[in-house]
Amino acid sequence: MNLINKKLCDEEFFKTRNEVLESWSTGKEVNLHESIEYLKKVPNYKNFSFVLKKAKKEGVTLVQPRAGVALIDKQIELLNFLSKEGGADLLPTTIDSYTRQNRYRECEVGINESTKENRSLLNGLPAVNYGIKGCRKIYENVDKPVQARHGTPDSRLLAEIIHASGWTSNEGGSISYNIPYAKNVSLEKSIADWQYCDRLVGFYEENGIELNREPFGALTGTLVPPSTSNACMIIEALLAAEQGVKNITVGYGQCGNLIQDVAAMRALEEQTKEYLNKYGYNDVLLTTVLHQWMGGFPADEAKAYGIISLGSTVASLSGATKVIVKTPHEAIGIPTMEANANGIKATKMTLNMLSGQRMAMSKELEFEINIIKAETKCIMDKIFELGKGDLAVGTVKGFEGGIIDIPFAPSKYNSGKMMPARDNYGAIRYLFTANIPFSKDLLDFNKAKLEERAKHEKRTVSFKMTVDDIYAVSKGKLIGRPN
Amino acid sequence: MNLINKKLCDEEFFKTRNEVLESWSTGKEVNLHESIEYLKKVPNYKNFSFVLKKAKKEGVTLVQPRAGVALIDKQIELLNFLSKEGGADLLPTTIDSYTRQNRYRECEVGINESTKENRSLLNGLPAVNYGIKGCRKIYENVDKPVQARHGTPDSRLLAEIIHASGWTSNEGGSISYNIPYAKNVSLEKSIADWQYCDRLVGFYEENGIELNREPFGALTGTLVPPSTSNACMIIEALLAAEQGVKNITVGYGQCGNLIQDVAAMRALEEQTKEYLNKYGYNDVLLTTVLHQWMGGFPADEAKAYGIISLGSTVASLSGATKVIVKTPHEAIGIPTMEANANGIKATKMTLNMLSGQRMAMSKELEFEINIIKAETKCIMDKIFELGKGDLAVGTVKGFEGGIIDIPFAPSKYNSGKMMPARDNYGAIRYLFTANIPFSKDLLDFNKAKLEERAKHEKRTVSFKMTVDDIYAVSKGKLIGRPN
Amino acid sequence: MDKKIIVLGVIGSDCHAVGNKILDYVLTDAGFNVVNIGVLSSQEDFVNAALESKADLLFVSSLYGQGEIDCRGLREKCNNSGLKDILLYVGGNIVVGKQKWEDVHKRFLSMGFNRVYPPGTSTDTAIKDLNKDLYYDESFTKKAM
Amino acid sequence: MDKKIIVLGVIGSDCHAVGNKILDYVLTDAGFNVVNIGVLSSQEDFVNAALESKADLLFVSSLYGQGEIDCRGLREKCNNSGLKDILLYVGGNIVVGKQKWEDVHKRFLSMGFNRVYPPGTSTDTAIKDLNKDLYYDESFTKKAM
Ligand code: B12
Ligand code: B12
Repeated sequence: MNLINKKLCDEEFFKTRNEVLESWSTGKEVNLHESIEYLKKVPNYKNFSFVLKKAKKEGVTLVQPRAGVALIDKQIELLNFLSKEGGADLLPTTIDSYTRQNRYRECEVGINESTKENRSLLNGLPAVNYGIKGCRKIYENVDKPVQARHGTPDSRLLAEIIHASGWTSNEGGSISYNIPYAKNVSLEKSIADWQYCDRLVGFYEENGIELNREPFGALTGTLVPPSTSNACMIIEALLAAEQGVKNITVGYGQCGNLIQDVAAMRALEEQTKEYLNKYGYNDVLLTTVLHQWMGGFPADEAKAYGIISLGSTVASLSGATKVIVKTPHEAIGIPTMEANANGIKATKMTLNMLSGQRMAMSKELEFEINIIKAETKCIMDKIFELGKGDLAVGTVKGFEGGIIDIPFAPSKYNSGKMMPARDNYGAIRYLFTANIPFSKDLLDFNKAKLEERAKHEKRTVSFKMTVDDIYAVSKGKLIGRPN
Repeated sequence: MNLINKKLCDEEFFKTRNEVLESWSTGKEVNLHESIEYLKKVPNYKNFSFVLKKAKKEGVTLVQPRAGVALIDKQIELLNFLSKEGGADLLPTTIDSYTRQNRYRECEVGINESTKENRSLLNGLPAVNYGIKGCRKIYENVDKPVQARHGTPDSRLLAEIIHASGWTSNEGGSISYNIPYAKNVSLEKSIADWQYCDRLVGFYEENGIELNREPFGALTGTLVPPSTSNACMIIEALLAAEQGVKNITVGYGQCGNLIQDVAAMRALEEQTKEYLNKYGYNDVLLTTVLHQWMGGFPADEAKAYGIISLGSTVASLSGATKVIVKTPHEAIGIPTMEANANGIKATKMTLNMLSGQRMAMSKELEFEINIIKAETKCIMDKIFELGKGDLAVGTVKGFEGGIIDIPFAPSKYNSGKMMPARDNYGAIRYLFTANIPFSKDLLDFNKAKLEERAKHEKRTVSFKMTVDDIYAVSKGKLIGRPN
Repeated sequence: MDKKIIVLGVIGSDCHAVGNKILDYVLTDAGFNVVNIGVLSSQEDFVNAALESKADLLFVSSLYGQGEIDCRGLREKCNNSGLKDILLYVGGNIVVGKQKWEDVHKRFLSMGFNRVYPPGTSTDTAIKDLNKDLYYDESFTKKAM
Repeated sequence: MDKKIIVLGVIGSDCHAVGNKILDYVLTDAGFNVVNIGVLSSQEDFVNAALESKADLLFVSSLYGQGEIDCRGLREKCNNSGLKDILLYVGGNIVVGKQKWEDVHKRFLSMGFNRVYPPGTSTDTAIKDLNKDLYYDESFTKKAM
């Protein structure tokens, strides 16, 4: 493989770029010089990077919903409702699932049917099909920064279009938008494609345009142990920084144990910063995002509010720069705009109640931070070793060897042998570490934690625990105990 | 005054008892011997004392709503809905406000009109008017323990009727059901009347019937500093114990600062136990209750859920034995049974997510516990001093002298000169201590905390802060900052 | 212009004191002469205070839900006591539960109140109306809204 | 009795893998012969797997909302490929958003599905129906519920 973690040279970038823009008709509209001029006029309050930087400085947690429908005008209406009625600080545009697989022809069907039936038949906005014209219309008709949120292994054309349209942030990354979202896309390909997306952002940076990038920390949203997702975040942050990205938001999905959650967020921020500095990316502005519980929700709306609010508590106590909000409709389907606004309101209320309050340092918190950092370091060390110092190569080999192993991921490039489960206090531990190269201490620690639970539940440690834990929250409990 | 903190002798008790039972027609139905036999048949799972004892042992937080309507059958329907659909662990019956003022004649009007219009025109159930027959019907037709919740300075007849009806707990106390609920009732009278209620419970205890008593910790629910409410709880617990009460639940209303809230709950349990032991009441089983935010709520239901869930977090992290639940209708009016059940469900979900999780000890938590205990001790010392060792006398004199001063209380027996406000982190502090006898250290501490906020807000420390704080939560913030 | 006189109080067996204390402070601050009879005040307490102080308006709070029973007959009691032109405001949480506001509004207007306010009414709204009704348009009572 | 053969998969551009992995485990455990084609499976993938394995039933999941588009024509494709009697189940979160279940149910029945399940259907329910439809009543297809 000729993959390597090195800034793409202009020649290579622009050569690829021609192919990318050719891949669908709307690509031809993108002109970098014109886009730079357009982006220069974006006011600070509509620029993701600025708004995040300000929030970090002020110690404030911003609130962002997910939201995407098939039609432009409905999308504008939706975003304005979430901004004005809901009080969202940052706006999303979720991209539909055909676009995520680059199936733009199927998007056309979705757009047509949605127009005809006057209801969205797509689960997001097909931004590529609309091209710059449609996407700029969205940007121009809202009053807050806009970000694309998707799950696209190859989002090069999407990135070109959204950034050129004034959308000042792009979510995703080579691992996080591949392994949980695709079946047959190799990491080699997704790393290369995301190097392109990151290089595009780097290019804008070099031309005085600040853009934000956000690796997707929640991954499969299903019992992902903190050190697994933190390792992915560190890798994607380093890969992005190499391409010239200067404003990065690393993420984490709420697990449910308060101390573990806060510890994970602290470890994430500190350790990512350490790695960035170690590899010479000292000028990256790093922020964090907490995803409210990303696994299965209970169908009952009152119960959903309980989880939403608890996720907001984690965001506040851990000092997250922003929080991504779930809605009371989560278990059933894409929320109505009212339900979406309600999720934001419950979140904001909780954040406002806790404004300025952080979890105090305790023996327990310190211990958990250290565990997460130590586990993450074992993984990172091995990745660098496998890549003989090259992170891109190491990551591909690491996934091949199950050094990082994301639970329940659909990708065939993920080993899938690791099994997580909750310990007796709800913290997520490694039930089977499989090939994850932990030190003996860490292996013993994880084992002991699960034995403790097994003893309490009078059963043996097994995959049955994992299955029970997957269902638990949707059934109203954190831990899937036998009854 | 001939008030004294001493167990009522039988002669006195039974003399008063005759008067009490004469005060309204339904009083004549109560026969202690028959009641004892009736109560002996109450199974453990319907006995408040047993269920609380079990929860304490298991480290579980139980959930209890508030609920009361004018008509018996509707009340039964309501309670069963809250138990089955909502999942309540303990059941209430909230008593209407005419009964609280012993205006049984006006209750008749309320019952009649409610029957005629087929909607409740009373804000609770007029238990005295229904007498044993009606109250037993409630007890017999539900599947969980039942408690009377009210706000009655003189609840002697009410206590006779509800206990004789199988309701195994009575909320209230001489301070907590007088000062926040009445204008013209002297503490001398309410202490004497609650000595009667407690003695009644003690009498049942001596006859093998375990009953629970619960001083009302939230008081006016409006910016009550923890040491003020904790002092009231300690006094009422001691007064109850002297009359032979053996199962006591002391309470506290969520303030909003997470560390202060957990500290207050810990201090409350530890310090009450210390005082009980110190005065020789070693055999009291002490449990705790957390009231979700008792001040003004926002009208928006999604925001209300945020507060409800945060209150549940406090209950869980502090290890409360039970939590009293608010509903998304709080700001508007008495909730529908669905809204009430939704409050319970959001609460239970949050508790289940945090089950077994406690706030870890930290420097900050320890500090706050010590502050609250020290403040409480200053108050208690002075009360005992004023009473020359007698707690009942000391309490009356203490209120006269503003040693305890409950903010925004309607009672003319409360000094009303103390003013509370939030500090820069939302913890409730003493803005004007007035006559509260704090040590110099504690005075300085409170002052410094408010100066810190004032400086941050660029204004001077004043009553304006208190007013802003009163409105803050209903406007979506914890702290009432100028905008 | 003379300060207008307002009798402020919480009617019935209602002990909610916080709003009352704040209203006292705010209405006084807004230039009215406030006679605060506090919580747990009967119709008689309101009428007596009005007679004694020659009040222009009764500012009735009810928070606890039973306001509907407590407020009935207050207009008649005023009429019978010679307070024929006195203005009556009522606000707070004046009925039990979340009811359709239109119905509640109508119910209280037909009891003879001049203005009826829903939960969460800000003191600013009240003051604006007071100024209008007491200073700008003395004949307001007759054309009760 | 021979084990019945079920083709299991998540249709369309849908990547939700958790339910699929659990269904594989649970249906196998319940005694069925499960051919799991996984997530991101097209109608063709389902049909080909069914032909190859001689399947009795297609167990179609759709979680991501676009199932309505993805599922159209599946019955016709089966018919055209000689899978005339094959049973079709569909479940998950099969449409966009919280819609009236009756309408959704009808819409999918008229596309030719034999059973259509709402969000949150437990695996027990599915297994009960599978047993009924595959073992107790072979002629079920004709009287599609
Ligand atoms: C604090 C509180 C208490 C405290 C009161 C302490 C005290 N002595 O003051 C305690 C805990 C003791 C208490 C007790 C009870 N309470 Co209470 N309480 C509240 C709560 C949470 C806040 C009230 C408050 O202080 N708000 C802050 C102040 C500043 O606002 P305010 O009172 O609304 O007043 C403002 C406005 O309403 C307006 N306003 C008021 N009057 C008027 C009049 C006019 C003309 C105008 C224009 C404006 C106006 O201006 C005021 C100042 O801004 C409310 C619910 C809420 N609002 O969130 C329930 C609430 C008022 N209580 C209620 C009830 C039922 C009770 C009880 C019967 C207990 C129960 N069921 O558990 C008892 C009543 C006992 C009795 N005899 O009165 C209900 C009333 C239900 C209804 N109307 O359908 C409420 C709405 C809660 C609920 N949803 O069930 N309560
Ligand atoms: C985890 C999750 C994800 C993870 C998935 C990781 C992975 N690769 O598996 C991530 C974060 C990657 C993700 C991505 C997306 N998701 Co998603 N996701 C969820 C979530 C929270 C839980 C799903 C889950 O794993 N549940 C646990 C398993 C055990 O349950 P299950 O999947 O429901 O399956 C069970 C039952 O449904 C049933 N069942 C399933 N199929 C069938 C078939 C039959 C015949 C029968 C009888 C039963 C049956 O049995 C299964 C086992 O018990 C759900 C919401 C929820 N349920 O709370 C949303 C949800 C499914 N996602 C949704 C959406 C829209 C998306 C995205 C488009 C992103 C977005 N808008 O942000 C992308 C999809 C990208 C793509 N190309 O598919 C929506 C679908 C909306 C709709 N239908 O209207 C949901 C409902 C959330 C919501 N309310 O918006 N998601």
